Amino acid sequence: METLLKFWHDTGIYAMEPGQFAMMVVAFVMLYLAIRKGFEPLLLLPIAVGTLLVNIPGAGLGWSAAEQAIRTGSPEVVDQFRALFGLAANADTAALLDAYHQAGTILYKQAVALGGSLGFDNGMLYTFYSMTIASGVAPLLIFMGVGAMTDFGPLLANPKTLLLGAAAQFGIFGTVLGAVLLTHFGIMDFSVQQAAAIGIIGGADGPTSIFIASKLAPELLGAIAVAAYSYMALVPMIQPPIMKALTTEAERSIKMEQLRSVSKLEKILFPLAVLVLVALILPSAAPLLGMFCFGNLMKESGVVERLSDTSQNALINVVTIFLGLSVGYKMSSDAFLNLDTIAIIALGLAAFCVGTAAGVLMAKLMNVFVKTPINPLIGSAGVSAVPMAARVSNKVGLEANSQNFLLMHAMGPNVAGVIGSAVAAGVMLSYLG
Amino acid sequence: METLLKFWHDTGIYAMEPGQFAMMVVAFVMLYLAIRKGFEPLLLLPIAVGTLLVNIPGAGLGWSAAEQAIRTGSPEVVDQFRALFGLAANADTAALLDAYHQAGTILYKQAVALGGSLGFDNGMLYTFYSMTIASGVAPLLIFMGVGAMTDFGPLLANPKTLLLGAAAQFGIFGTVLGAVLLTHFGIMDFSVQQAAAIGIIGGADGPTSIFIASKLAPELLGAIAVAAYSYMALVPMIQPPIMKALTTEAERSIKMEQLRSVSKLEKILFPLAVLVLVALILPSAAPLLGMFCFGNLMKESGVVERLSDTSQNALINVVTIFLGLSVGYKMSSDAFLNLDTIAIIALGLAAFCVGTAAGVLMAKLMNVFVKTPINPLIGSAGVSAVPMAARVSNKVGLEANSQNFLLMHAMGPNVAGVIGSAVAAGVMLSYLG
Amino acid sequence: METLLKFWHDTGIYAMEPGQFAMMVVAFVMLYLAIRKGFEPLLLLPIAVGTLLVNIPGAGLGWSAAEQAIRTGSPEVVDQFRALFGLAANADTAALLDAYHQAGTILYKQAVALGGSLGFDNGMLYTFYSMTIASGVAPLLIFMGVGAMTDFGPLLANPKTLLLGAAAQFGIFGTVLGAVLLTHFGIMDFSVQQAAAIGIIGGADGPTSIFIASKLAPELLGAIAVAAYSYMALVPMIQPPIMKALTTEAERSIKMEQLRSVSKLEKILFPLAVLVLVALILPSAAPLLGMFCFGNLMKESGVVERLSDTSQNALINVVTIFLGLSVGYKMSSDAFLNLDTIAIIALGLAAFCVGTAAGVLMAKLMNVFVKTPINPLIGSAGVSAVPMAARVSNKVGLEANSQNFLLMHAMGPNVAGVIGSAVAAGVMLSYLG
Amino acid sequence: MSQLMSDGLGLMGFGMGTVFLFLIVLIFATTIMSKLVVKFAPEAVPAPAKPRTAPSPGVDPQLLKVLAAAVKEHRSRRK
Amino acid sequence: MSQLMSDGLGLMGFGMGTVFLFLIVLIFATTIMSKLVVKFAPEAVPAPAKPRTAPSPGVDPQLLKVLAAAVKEHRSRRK
Amino acid sequence: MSQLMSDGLGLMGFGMGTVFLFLIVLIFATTIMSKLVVKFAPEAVPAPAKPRTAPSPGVDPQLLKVLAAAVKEHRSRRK
Ligand code: NA
Ligand code: NA
Ligand code: NA
Repeated sequence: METLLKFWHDTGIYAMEPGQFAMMVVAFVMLYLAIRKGFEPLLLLPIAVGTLLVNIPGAGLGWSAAEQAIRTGSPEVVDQFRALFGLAANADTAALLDAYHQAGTILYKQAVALGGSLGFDNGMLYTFYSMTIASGVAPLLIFMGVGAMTDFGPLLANPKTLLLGAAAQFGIFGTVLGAVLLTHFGIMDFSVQQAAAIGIIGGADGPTSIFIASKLAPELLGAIAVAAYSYMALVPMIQPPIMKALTTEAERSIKMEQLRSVSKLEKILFPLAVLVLVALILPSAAPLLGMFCFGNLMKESGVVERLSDTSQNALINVVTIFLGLSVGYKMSSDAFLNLDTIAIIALGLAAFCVGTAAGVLMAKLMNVFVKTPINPLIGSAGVSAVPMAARVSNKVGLEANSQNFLLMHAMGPNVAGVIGSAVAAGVMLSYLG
Repeated sequence: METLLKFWHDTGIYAMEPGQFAMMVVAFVMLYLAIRKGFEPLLLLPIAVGTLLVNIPGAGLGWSAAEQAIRTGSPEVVDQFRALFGLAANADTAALLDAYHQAGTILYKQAVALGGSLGFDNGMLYTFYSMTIASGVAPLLIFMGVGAMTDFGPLLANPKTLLLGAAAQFGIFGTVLGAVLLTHFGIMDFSVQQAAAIGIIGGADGPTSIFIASKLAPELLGAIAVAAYSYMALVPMIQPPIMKALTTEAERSIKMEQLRSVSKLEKILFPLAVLVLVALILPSAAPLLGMFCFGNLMKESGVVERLSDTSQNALINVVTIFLGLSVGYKMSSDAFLNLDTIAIIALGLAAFCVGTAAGVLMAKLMNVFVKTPINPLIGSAGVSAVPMAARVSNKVGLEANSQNFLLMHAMGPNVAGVIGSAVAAGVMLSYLG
Repeated sequence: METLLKFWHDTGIYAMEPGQFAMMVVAFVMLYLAIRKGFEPLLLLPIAVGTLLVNIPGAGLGWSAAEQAIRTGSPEVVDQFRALFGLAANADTAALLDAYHQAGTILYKQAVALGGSLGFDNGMLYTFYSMTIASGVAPLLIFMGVGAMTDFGPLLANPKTLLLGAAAQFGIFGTVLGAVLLTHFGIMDFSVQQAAAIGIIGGADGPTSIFIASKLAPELLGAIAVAAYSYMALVPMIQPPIMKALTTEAERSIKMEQLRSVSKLEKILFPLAVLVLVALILPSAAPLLGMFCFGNLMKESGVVERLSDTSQNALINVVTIFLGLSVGYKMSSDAFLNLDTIAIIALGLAAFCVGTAAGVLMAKLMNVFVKTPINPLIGSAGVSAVPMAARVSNKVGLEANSQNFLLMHAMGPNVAGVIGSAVAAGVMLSYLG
Repeated sequence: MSQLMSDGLGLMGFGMGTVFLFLIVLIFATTIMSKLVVKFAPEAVPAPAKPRTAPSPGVDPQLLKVLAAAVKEHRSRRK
Repeated sequence: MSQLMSDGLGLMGFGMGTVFLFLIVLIFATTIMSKLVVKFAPEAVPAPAKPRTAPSPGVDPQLLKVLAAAVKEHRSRRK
Repeated sequence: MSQLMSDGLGLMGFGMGTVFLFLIVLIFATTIMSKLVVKFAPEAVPAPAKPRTAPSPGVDPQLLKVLAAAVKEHRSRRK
């Protein structure tokens, strides 16, 4: 009978908290978006499953060895954690968990080590998170694979479109300012690190967002990752109204001349040039841009095709699976179901809008100075979200002039946006890290 | 001269113990079975090589840093271990190793950490074992890959065959009881954890067996893994006599009607339904069934084909290589060459037989209640061993009626058996973990 | 203003040291050799990028958590390291770094752990290096993949060519003696471990060189890896003059008879025979030759094709990427820009020359005793550098006799050389480890 | 009865009970799910959106691509 | 102005400044690089050496290889 | 003679000795093994069982499969 009761208490039906139930609903919404609506399924599907798994009551997939020990350990075990956190002998589980979650880095690491040395294991998702995201390795490897998939040809044919990729980063920093203002007026309570991590959503670059959030505001990582990937999927809906509002029909019809062909040597030298600039100007961007350029160099050099293939396929796929599940670890109800998430969603949308607008306006500004005019529609591609944003530019351009193919021209600012937001990320790490 | 003598003492000819030699013979037998007889070569071949490597005298591929230090360290180093284990200053290597092997989790981890901090390295197979099996990661990733290869269509077309997959788990729990009885009568000396780990062989699921054995009885892992994979390979020999003994010619000739076609949406919803049930009923099965359903969802959703491909190919292959070698780490002579192994082999065979019989009998029982009768031969497929057991059902069916193709009908209980033994594994972890 | 100044101090332009600049030049030279000259690009390209990244001033990609803490930590943090190293309270950063770099294994590990517990992270390349090279895993996995690519058929058809693979290892040990002599005469200051690590360059086997260097002389690993791969690429230039100088036109024209066909069973048994010999004679070669034979057995057994494929493709490619970048970690200016590197380059060249000569001379010696003469040109293939050296034998042979195809005959000593240098590596580990 | 025996029996009853409970609930869940799907989404299942794989305009004829892919695959294998 | 506000503004000015600085320098670097390449190495780009992939003499005709590769690929997928 | 010199010489003698010992023993082992194989299993080598890859009945003709595989491969590459 006692055993039956214990079993009943172990079941999810008995133990499920409302927050966990709500997060499961969130997970199903994400699955719907990923599978039926095609919202960045490569990431959102694993994130959704990770969210489901981490919210299974009592399974403890997201608990570290310390949390396992505090929640399920014998009184003697728990006493050791009371001692570690300097709590009174009558402190209950909630107080212990509170102390554990509030602990600074040093104390936190000691707690996890203590749990491990007492024979408790880290939960599966906690392990994945530590290995892939906390270590910073997974976003970097994805960036390497993205580099190996990127063609800088259109950018090299028209380097001044790099300016469009620069302008679109206003989305990032404008949003940082927005988050800071929300705090200033007492609406929210973000630190500048948190504001920066939220702003990077505007970079429209999933791995960069996860990388920065894991360094500056890991407590917001779940919401930031979900917002970043969702808005990247929504680019075809978010951008066109803004693009049309800021341009005239005539501007949208501007035809751009055929891009010159770019030699193999230029393509090989470009990632090296970026690397050298990183070394000279912004060392803090070295991990992200270093791996990105490495991937691109593997592709363009043409001499390590098997490495390039692997980094574009097997390796990036494996890392994506783990990265997605690991993001789920940050999708617990107390981390996700709060006002912060709503603010992040609102600010993330603002970031995309500001970035899009800044790109378009920069293109219009450039047209004041250059001889051969630029179609301002390609400015919006500067937010990156490769290649979605470039396709949007192409589509809106075709609406204005059915003979106007902007796709290749938009690929220039599109990949420039990747570099731009990696540079922005480097500034944040250097300024706040 | 001294150097020559040292070299001679370092050679395997001088240092080989009879047990190591015997284990090498065992390894060659496994290689013969894997290569010539086609016994689950994907696992048995790496296990055999791991067995060879771990038994190379003096190479220390299976030694932790602690064991390296105790066996090869300077007197000062060894003194530190004497102090750690609270042994007298004249305790010899054998006594130290004894203390090390008997140490509880905490002391054991301290010993390994001490070895590492003194500059000793973990042996290659010890490292592989820690990373893949002790961490629980490898069996879970294999389960994910298996999920991505599994088609639940036949099961969805005839859900009541899930009962057959349930009944066949009698093989697991009957064997647990058998192991307990052997101990009760003083023949063997198994703990209930060990009995459970042995029973799971009857699940006919390699990764599940390794996962459970690593949690409940790592000291038996080698024998359990070898028995599990060997019997899976022997399914075509073990099952037919039992199936024929329990059925009449008429029953074996029962023709089953064509399965209805199953829509894509049902296939997408099924793994989610399993996940929800896990969350509600049996959270302790979350790691195994979570990864399994994740793999299946990746496959059926159709939107992350590249992830699904990778988890079925590159990733599962890499993990299989390491998993197999790592099992070798548990194939030292003192762990394998004993009565336990013989009992495990006998009980494992019993488990397969009982599971097969239970599946067939359940099908006959169901025929008492349902309108359209079930061919009881598909009941035996409930032990899982996908897709071997389903093929056996098909083959025995064809012998009775050469127009009776049972393969697709047997796939239902076959995959149900995978879920069934994962549920059984979850119960064990919840009850004994 | 202060911030701007800080930014300026953070830039690479301000912070770059001459040594870092020089190493960047070295990296570009390597890139040129890899991309334009086709010098082993699979390794040299990642090594070059790793070299670039590790020398980015201030980025700290090659710093451990300890070095990060010492260089960038608050005064309280740094004080803890002063206490750890037993330094005075006024010891400056340079003194601390000195103490850190000079620290023995135990103290070094404590320092890294202290850095980690204080919340500092290991740099990306430091992490990669620890995981892949320091752990010994990466070279072993590459060796497994190489094993899965190796065909021992030609060797089995003519086993006495194993002697040529043995003779060519004189290149290794002759170079060890050379390094020792340089020290004896006060020109250099190598320890015997360093001499051994340098000598192994003559094995013409990249992964073996890296494996041994990481165990015996990690401080020289960068130079040794670069030298090893460069000379392997230079084999077509280094070997022919030596081969021609040591042979007569008549010898070079010797036609070798068609090799007998080798059965599948022989190919399966051969790696097992090597493994048994390793177990009996030289256990210290077990990791390298064990993984090599495992790879070869996977290939030849024919029953685990998917594992064999993965170890030849996805797995070896992933490992190569990380291995290359990780070697970069050892390419800091103070480790590379010194006399040691010059000596290593000179000794490495000598090693290749001696090995080539020894192989050719052994073939001539064998011709004194055997009935059917051997073309001495295949002796040079004994240095391994598969399959480059065998192609060189073929090419030089064709120059002497345009109907004389030596390629298959040279593949025997070629793969024998792989075994030979792995045996040599095992001896070094047993003698010096 | 020894503790071990009662543990073993308990595990058996408990285990088979849970296995049957789980799979029987799953039968009902699956059956209901299938009925709902057949009723409300009768193989409507629209080919799910594949944003990343939309073919870019103006690609070469199929066979050419097939052969090219095979050649490329072949080459990468040979390395 | 609060510390947070000044931090936010500082980050903005600083960040956009660096982004523009970096990308403008990159424009110049790229332009100069391209001009030098066009001038001194006008699509000379010799097919880079591929030491590991040099075809061994006497290989079968192309189509046979293509089909063989596809067959092999196909088989390995089926496992 | 310094310790270093004697270490170096020792390593040389020892190393070359072991290399030759190992490879000479391997020559004998290989030769014997080959003779035994030729005598007792003269290319009998039955195609080893492949339990997992047994073709399921009723598959399509080969060429169709080849092309299908290549197409699929091609598509997965394009993503
Ligand atoms: Na961007
Ligand atoms: Na089962
Ligand atoms: Na060699």
